[in-house]
Amino acid sequence: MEFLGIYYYWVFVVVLMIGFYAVVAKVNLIKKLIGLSIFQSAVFLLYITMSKVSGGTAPIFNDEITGLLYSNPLPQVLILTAIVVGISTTALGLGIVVRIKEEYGTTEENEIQEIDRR
Amino acid sequence: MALLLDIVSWVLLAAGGAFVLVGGIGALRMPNLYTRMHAASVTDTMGAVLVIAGVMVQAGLTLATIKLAAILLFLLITSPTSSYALASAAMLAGIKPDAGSAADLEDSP
Amino acid sequence: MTAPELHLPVLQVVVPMLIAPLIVLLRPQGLAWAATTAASLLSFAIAIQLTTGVLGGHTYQYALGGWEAPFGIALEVNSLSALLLLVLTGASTAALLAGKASLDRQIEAHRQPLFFSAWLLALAGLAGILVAADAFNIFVFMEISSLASYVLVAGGPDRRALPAVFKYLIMGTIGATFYLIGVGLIYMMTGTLSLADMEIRIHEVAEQRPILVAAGFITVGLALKAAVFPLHVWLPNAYTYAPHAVTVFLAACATKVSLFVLLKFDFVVFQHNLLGHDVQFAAFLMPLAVLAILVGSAVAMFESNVKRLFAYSSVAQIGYILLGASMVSYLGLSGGLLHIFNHALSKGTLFLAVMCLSMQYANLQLEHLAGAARRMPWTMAALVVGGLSLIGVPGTAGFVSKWYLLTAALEQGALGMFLIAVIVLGSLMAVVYIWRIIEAAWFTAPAEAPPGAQQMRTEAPTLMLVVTWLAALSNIWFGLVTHVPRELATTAAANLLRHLP
Amino acid sequence: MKVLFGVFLLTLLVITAVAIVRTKNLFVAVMLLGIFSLLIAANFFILDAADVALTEAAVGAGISTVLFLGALALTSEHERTATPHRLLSFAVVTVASLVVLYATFDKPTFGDPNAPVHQHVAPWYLEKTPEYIDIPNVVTAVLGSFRGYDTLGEVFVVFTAGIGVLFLLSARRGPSGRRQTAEPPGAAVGLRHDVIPRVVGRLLVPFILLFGLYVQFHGEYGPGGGFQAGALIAAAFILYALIEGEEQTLRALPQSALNALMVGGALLYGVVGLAGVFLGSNFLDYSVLASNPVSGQQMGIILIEAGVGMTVTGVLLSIFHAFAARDRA
Repeated sequence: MEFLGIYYYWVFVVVLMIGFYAVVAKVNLIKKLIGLSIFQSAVFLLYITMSKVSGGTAPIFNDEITGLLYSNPLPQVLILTAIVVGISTTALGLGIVVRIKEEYGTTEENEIQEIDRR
Repeated sequence: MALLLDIVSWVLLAAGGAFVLVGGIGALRMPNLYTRMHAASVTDTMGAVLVIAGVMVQAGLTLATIKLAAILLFLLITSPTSSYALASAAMLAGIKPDAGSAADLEDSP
Repeated sequence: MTAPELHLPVLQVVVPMLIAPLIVLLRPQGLAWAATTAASLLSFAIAIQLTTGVLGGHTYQYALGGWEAPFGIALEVNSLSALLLLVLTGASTAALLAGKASLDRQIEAHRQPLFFSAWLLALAGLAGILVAADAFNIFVFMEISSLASYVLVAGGPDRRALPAVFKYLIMGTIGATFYLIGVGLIYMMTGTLSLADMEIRIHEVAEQRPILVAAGFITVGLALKAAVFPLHVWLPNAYTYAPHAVTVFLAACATKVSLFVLLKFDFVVFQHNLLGHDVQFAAFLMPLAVLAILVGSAVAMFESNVKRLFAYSSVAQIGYILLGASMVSYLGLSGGLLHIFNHALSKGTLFLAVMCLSMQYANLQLEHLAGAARRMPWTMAALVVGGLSLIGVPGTAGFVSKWYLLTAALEQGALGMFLIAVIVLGSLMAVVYIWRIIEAAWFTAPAEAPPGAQQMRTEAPTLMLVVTWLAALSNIWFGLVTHVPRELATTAAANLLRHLP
Repeated sequence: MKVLFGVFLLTLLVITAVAIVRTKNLFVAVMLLGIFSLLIAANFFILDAADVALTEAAVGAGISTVLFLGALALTSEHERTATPHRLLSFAVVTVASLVVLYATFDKPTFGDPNAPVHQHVAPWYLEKTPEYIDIPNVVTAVLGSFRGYDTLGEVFVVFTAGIGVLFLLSARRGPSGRRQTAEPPGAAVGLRHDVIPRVVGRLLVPFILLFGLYVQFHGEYGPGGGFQAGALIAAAFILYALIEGEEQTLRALPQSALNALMVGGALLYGVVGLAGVFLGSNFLDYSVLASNPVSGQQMGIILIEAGVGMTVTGVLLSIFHAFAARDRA
């Protein structure tokens, strides 16, 4: 279990940084938004990992079986909210990208800067 | 009895897994889109059916089995449809079904 | 206290928030603006009521849903939040009242209901951050306010608003996500999300490393949102290309709300629990603050678009606020907080004047403004008053906060001399860039004005001008009668510094 | 066994993420992002977070993919420019990851029931939910009541995104806005001529809607709730739009109805909250809604979940239509 815990945390870090890299390094605006999605998903993983209790089960009571160990509901609630926030940001970002494409005819950041400089 | 059920279910699961594996290898190794789809369809049909059947045997006569049956029914309807849609989209995009050629998705726009 | 007053903290957030969906349905022209302004005025009234209560020595607590703090979500209004609530609701109301004509010109009629709905959501989101006492709740309202401000900025008629807002969105989301990581790490170590609870419980955590990392993430994330130098790169373009009224609103308060959260975390939550956090905080932020003042002002000196010039000046002013905070002393922090209020006044006035100018001048490059003072004398006079306050001339609001900052710097010994030099130099640079506008407006003849039109006085609409002058006069009023903001800022500073030895 | 599962899924997750960043074809990247979401949803599921897994699957793999595809149809499918400053970006990212990794060594053991996360607030929820709210799904109880204010905020985030996209896409087009590609008009009317997808799709739509409603009203007893239900119902309509075309869908559920759903859901939530104030308690206190506090809580949760479902359905479909309408014009 110890190994898995460390592995979860490291995957969180690696995925977080892959997303972060895509956001800062990529020039295509849609690719940046895709990176942003990955970046946010990694944080979801961090929270859900900490909600787990070994031998536990989903925090939904069962009338027939009592005395179960339940995992922590709070991080799950927070991440439900965060997922919604994430998709909202993505949707708005895509709306902006579509408008940029309409106005500039491109979705590459460097080309937009060039057009503006002219 | 429990042992027998366990054996049956594991045989089903293992067989299903084997089909999924074959489908996966096929999707990787086949030369072009249509042959790849042909190989991958093994995963949808035999793979999915056997795995779900194996899990159903594990679950016994419970609500879970009924849900699994519903999933199976759903899969039997949707996966051929999606294969059809994919193939027809490929046709529309102009990829010719030709077993000999290696016209790949990556090569065509 | 009477029963309705108990609900004021939540009403501060909920009133604009619940009116926002209704605005979408208001199709007839002008009605959306009227309803939004009414809602904003109501929020302003609530903020004043809350401030009165806070000045009477009261701290408002509110348990949402009746669930007490660590289990439910609590709200808290103290003097710091009251100060910022005043700034926020005041700026929104002034921008809306003055901005009608400008917004009508910049936003097509059929898009206005959606735009004003987003305005109220931004107001509600920012207010929600200011009254929140729960770390995750702050995140949720930060996102409401951010998404709404992206919409507002994207309303700008210039297409360059779009890339600007995209950058704002990317950097804002990174900032918010960093904040979320920090909160997650703290939650992992303490099991709580309530700020008051964190303050106590982090103390019991033996292993401090995740907390340290959390402090880093939260500080950097919020610094991004607050446009602290060098993370300010999203700000100039966003402010420049936003609709003029939106610039008035956001420039006065948006970044400061993030600073508010930053101060709350660093001074209350972390200061209490991490050994030597104040030293690290100062060591990390003071250089940035100094650089922000110098670089921001220097760029402003060479900027030719008036809006961009003021946007860079905002970067510098955030530096002053941060400089006060990074001295980690009672006087310094009071000065910083006071500067939040005073900068909102002066920059609000300046952007209001810019909005007036924009009614006659489509192009806000300095060289196009030649002779503007003859055409729009009232507007330019208001701009000068705002500019004097920004520079910090005695008798204006800006002077009070700079005086606090200077006296605080004197306490710092040898380093203080350097800080004083920075503050004075920053103010001198402000003189230069304000002077450039004055020079263009008063002492330059219009290049090729159409004959006859040159001497014509074509002022901005009356309502816009009246509000601009009210804002300009408040700069002088709060420069002379400093009681209320000073009281709020000093109480807030004392409250923030309660964990210092 | 579970360890093996976990390691397998996590490794796949990393591989998928790398593949997404490396591919030049944005269409492929979006498809891989859907797979990424599905993988992370599977991870959530084995970590006992059934509600989150359901949401991530519906949103990440479903709605977000649709939105990305809608945007791709309006922009371009290929990433043209190679990544500049690659080394600099790598350096920034490496420094950031070292900072995060610094925290690894002091963090509590994975799954340890004695970790601080499981000590302070969480047990209280598990203990008091039967007493105060009496519904089996603790996640719904916390979401709807104990932290109902966050959920109110969440609804307004969605609402803001909805009006934001509508606002952005109501602007007049710029110079490059006109479509250059001569796409066959068939794309706008869906797969009307494809018999098999059409028949199967029409067969499925009612069942998806039914499932959406089940998830909506079963949220107190099992995984689910307003948000997941809204995403599913929106997905059903999007499928309908794909097979029958945009106009047909807008005839079935016009934009004015979507606006009403958007506004109505948000207001329903707010009004339920204000009812608490008018009945002499705090904002969002549902226990005063009925004579018995527990049934008041349950009533409140059902109402606000309905509000969430309405707003989410309205917003997601509005955004979808806004993108699609931009494509058509």
